[in-house]
Amino acid sequence: MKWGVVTFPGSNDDRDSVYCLERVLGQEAISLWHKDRDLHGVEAIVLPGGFSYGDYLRCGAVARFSPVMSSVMAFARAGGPVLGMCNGFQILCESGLLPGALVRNRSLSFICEWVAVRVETTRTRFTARCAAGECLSLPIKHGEGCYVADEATLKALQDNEQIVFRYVNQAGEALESANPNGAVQNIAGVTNTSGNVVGLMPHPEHAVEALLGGEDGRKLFRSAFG
Amino acid sequence: MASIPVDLQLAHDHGLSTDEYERIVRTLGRSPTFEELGVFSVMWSEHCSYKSSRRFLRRLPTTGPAILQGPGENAGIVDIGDGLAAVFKIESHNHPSFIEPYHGAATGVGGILRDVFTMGARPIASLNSLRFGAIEHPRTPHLVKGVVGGIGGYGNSVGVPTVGGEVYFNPGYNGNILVNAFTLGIAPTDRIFRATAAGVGNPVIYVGSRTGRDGIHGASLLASREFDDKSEDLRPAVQVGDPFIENILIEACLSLMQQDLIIGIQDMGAAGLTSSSVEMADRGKAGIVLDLDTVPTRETGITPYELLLSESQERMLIVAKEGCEEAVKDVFATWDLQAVVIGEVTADGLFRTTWRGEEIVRIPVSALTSQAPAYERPASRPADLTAKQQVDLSALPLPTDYAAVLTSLLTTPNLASKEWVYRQYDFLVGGNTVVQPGSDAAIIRLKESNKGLGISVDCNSRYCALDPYRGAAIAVAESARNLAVSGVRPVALSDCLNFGNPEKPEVMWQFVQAIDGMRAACQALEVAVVSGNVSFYNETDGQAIPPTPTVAMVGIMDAVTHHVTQWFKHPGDLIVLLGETHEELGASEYLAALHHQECGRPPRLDLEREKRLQQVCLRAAQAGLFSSAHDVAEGGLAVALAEACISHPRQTVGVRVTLTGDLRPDALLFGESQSRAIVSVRPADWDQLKALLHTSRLPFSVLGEVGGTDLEIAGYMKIATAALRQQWQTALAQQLTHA
Amino acid sequence: MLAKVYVTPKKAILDPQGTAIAHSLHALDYTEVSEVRMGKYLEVRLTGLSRPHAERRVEEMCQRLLANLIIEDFRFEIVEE
Amino acid sequence: MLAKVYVTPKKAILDPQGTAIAHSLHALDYTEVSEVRMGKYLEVRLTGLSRPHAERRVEEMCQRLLANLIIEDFRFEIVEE
Ligand SMILES: Nc1ncnc2c1ncn2[C@@H]1O[C@H](COP(=O)(O)OP(=O)(O)O)[C@@H](O)[C@H]1O
Ligand SMILES: [Mg+2]
Repeated sequence: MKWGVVTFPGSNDDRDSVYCLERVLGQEAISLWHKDRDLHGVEAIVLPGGFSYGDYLRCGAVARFSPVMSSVMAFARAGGPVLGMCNGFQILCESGLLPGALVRNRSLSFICEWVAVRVETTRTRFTARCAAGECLSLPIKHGEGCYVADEATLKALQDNEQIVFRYVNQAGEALESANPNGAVQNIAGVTNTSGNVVGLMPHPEHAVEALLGGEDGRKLFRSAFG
Repeated sequence: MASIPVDLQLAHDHGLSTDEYERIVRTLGRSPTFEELGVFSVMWSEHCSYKSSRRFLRRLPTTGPAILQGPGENAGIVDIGDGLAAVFKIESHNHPSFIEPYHGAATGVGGILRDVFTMGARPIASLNSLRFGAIEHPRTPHLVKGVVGGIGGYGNSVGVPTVGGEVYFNPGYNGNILVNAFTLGIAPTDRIFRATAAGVGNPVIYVGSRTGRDGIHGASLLASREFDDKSEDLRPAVQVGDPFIENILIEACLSLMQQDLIIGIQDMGAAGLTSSSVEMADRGKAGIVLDLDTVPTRETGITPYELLLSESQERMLIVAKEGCEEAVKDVFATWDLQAVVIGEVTADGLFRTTWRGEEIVRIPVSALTSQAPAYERPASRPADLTAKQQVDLSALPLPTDYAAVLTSLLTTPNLASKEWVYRQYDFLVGGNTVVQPGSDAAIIRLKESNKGLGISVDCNSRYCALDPYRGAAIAVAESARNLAVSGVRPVALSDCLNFGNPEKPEVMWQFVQAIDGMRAACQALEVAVVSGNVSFYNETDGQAIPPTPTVAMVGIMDAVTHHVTQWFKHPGDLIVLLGETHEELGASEYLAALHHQECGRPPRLDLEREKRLQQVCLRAAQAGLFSSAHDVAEGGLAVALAEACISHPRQTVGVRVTLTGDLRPDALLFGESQSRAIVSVRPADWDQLKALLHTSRLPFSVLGEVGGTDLEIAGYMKIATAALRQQWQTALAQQLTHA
Repeated sequence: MLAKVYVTPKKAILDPQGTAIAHSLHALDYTEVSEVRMGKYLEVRLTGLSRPHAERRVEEMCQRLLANLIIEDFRFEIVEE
Repeated sequence: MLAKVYVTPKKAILDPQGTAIAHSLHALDYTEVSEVRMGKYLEVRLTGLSRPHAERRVEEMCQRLLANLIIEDFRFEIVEE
């Protein structure tokens, strides 16, 4: 499968994502430049983590207007698989491809740690190979990962099975004590109504090698292989 | 343009002495212009000229078979095989961080990153070494939060993982905190760039952020003199950084370096445009002329004096090959960065600048560099040191509750978990972090091979205050030991020598002693010093900081899979103490925290024994014999055992041990004898490890085994490890919020 | 012309920064403070537009970029300099 | 009573946020924008103070906590609600 990983100025995990896809998972992966509208025939797109355009004003606010994003939006609307991780998730929300928004962590500080997330639905392009209710160990590293949405949106997310991941404790329970950033209902990731666009705050691309702490992240990418 | 007249008084205001001013007049054969005075004042400042330290720094061993670049460039370089080099340096940003902790620390991180990528290396790991005043001091929490926030704010955004560091609290830093930042990068050995200006007629190109009025005289007036009640006036010297620009500057510079377009490149650090161009000209034995009218500015009305001295961040100076200007500009344009030709390399050996068609600076480059003043300042042993080195243990009551002592040690801010700090840092970006913060050394894998690099920063300044020679030697030894117990072979170090006012003989003595102690340890452990930084004038109202020669050591692992972490893993593993415990409580955390005494001499260091310990650890790690290994440092054996039980990122495990020996129990449990490590080993591997210990004549004792849920030291204590971990983990955050 | 733009968190959205500042003010004994909300303040300098035109443009900038309407409200005023 | 507090970066201090926003507005074709400065806007709700008293207190809060005087300026106005 041919993957495209977008590089915005200020993206940080773009190289790690290419490495993960190419060297660890044996996929074809190219990097897509923010100024380039041409998607070069990729079959899946990754919006990586980092601080696109410095994340000034709001995380992801500026990136959504970059030339490549108009192509990404068209690709997504046509049903192409798009995975946004951390800053990528923020960009997807800012661009309206995913509902809701991400705001400052409740603690007001940046948090880097490994967390457990529970797979809430397997009906997405990036969780098809997970088991529903399965817990994955993934790292988070963000200052603005607190997911918020209004009541109506939350209800719709619930009704349409659009909540993809929740932060949970070791026992798999989505308790407040297992919530690292204050996200509403412990939400760590969501999808659009058709399940082809997934955004999450954790970093599956940093959980693909046992040497570096775990391999659970592989499942997300593998799900997209079809 | 009417220039400001220069006289001796103005020279004094610039931090120059009468002698120095006269020397300037002699060198030039005339009075300097106002701009020239500014240039001399920064280039001859302690911070840029190393005038008090230069001749002593020569005593440090700086060469070795793997050393490709020792001190003198932007960073040191070590050959790590497979055509790759490790490029690294540590640097201080103390004064700015005290004035504005967030931006001071952030720009410190930015500066050290530039020192590394300017050599062609992609930065892959940062560490930091921090010293704050007493945690109860009213300013401390604000400073800690600001500094940690700034390091994270900048480092995370730039996309370089912060993988380790150290944090200590001591009232000696109440008026002067220390922020030392370290970065390690990787470069191909055949593509290393140096900061040199050569080739007459080659263009000098300015890239990065525009110049503003920030940080004028940061080097000369902020970093090269003491704090006093006037220091508040220096506030405009504070700089604000832009990590986003740094991030793209890294990418742009590294992509520039893929092509054959440039001769040399240097970041504009302290003393900005002046020192970068002068230093490049000096290394290339050339001259440089700059047209200041072409320097990109952020606001109108900036004077040439300000342009020369501004320390605006995220700027680089490049000497390109003639005719390659447009190609260079194209590379930066890809990243929407500006590149402007502002001057050229000349043959006259002069640093010249023009402004509105007039030459306003004309100084021989050598007068600003090799011919700058150098002093052999008087040194004398502090008169009260002998008294401070005394400690009367017989007058010291033995504790009645050893468990309580251990708990209070583990909750002092110095020994408490630093998780509150490092969880604010992205330690994963880059995808190479094998051992994340929380173990003795950080370990980074190299994607290009099976190798790994280990890094540790260390300095016990209480030891250094009570015996700077021994304290500095221990800093080197401990850093190396942290690597060795992790399975990493120490290779080279970068040092950051933080001291008080060198014009005081006692401070100078501390400095020279520390250099000699470092030298002895480096020689014994076969480690070279490849880069470093001296920060003097860490004094407020005449009160100097404890001498703090911070050591950042880098080592190599041939197979990164053999890395060792400090926490116990398997119930049933044997626990073995390598090394010996003596009755050494002098300068210990125990004396300071429990008895409020900072006195006595630091523990003895037998460098030959140390070397053997480290070799054994390396061989055992390579043979896969260790389940865990942890060096014994502050807080002694009991603290090291406790840490091995509770420092695993997710779980705790218990132990049952018996300590023998006829030492005072508090010395046995909490003394800080050197050259020790606590290791755990599977019973099946014990014979092999034992044989190794015998052949290397290293004393050892089997203490007990891993298992259960309590930390049990027979006859002294039994504590539930889960509860202990909870207290240890939350202590720092609690004290910072309730202080 | 200068547009002064105020972007504030919507009432329904938690404002942890504002809450933290209120806490700190209480700790400093400013007990008269009952609530703090924290938002952004932008000064956008404009050239060559008529006032009504500037108003339309700034409104549009806010809608498109300066505020995220899911979580923020905005208002602005335009002043001559 | 409500104190509206405006905290802005000092003129000489680098304002990376403002600069980035200006760039982005240009990219969106708002070429009429010549400069953006980005600051904070705080609404501090106060109870039980007279207006002159409130003014003194808010001034003090700004000095001590709300603004970082090394790099920021502030001003405020107090309105009845
Ligand atoms: N300022 C810091 N930044 C990042 N990590 C830190 C910092 N301070 C301490 N740490 C990490 O916390 C752990 C414990 O630190 P320390 O007690 O100083 O270790 P040691 O005594 O083994 O040198 C180490 O892994 C260290 O890297
Ligand atoms: Mg250690």
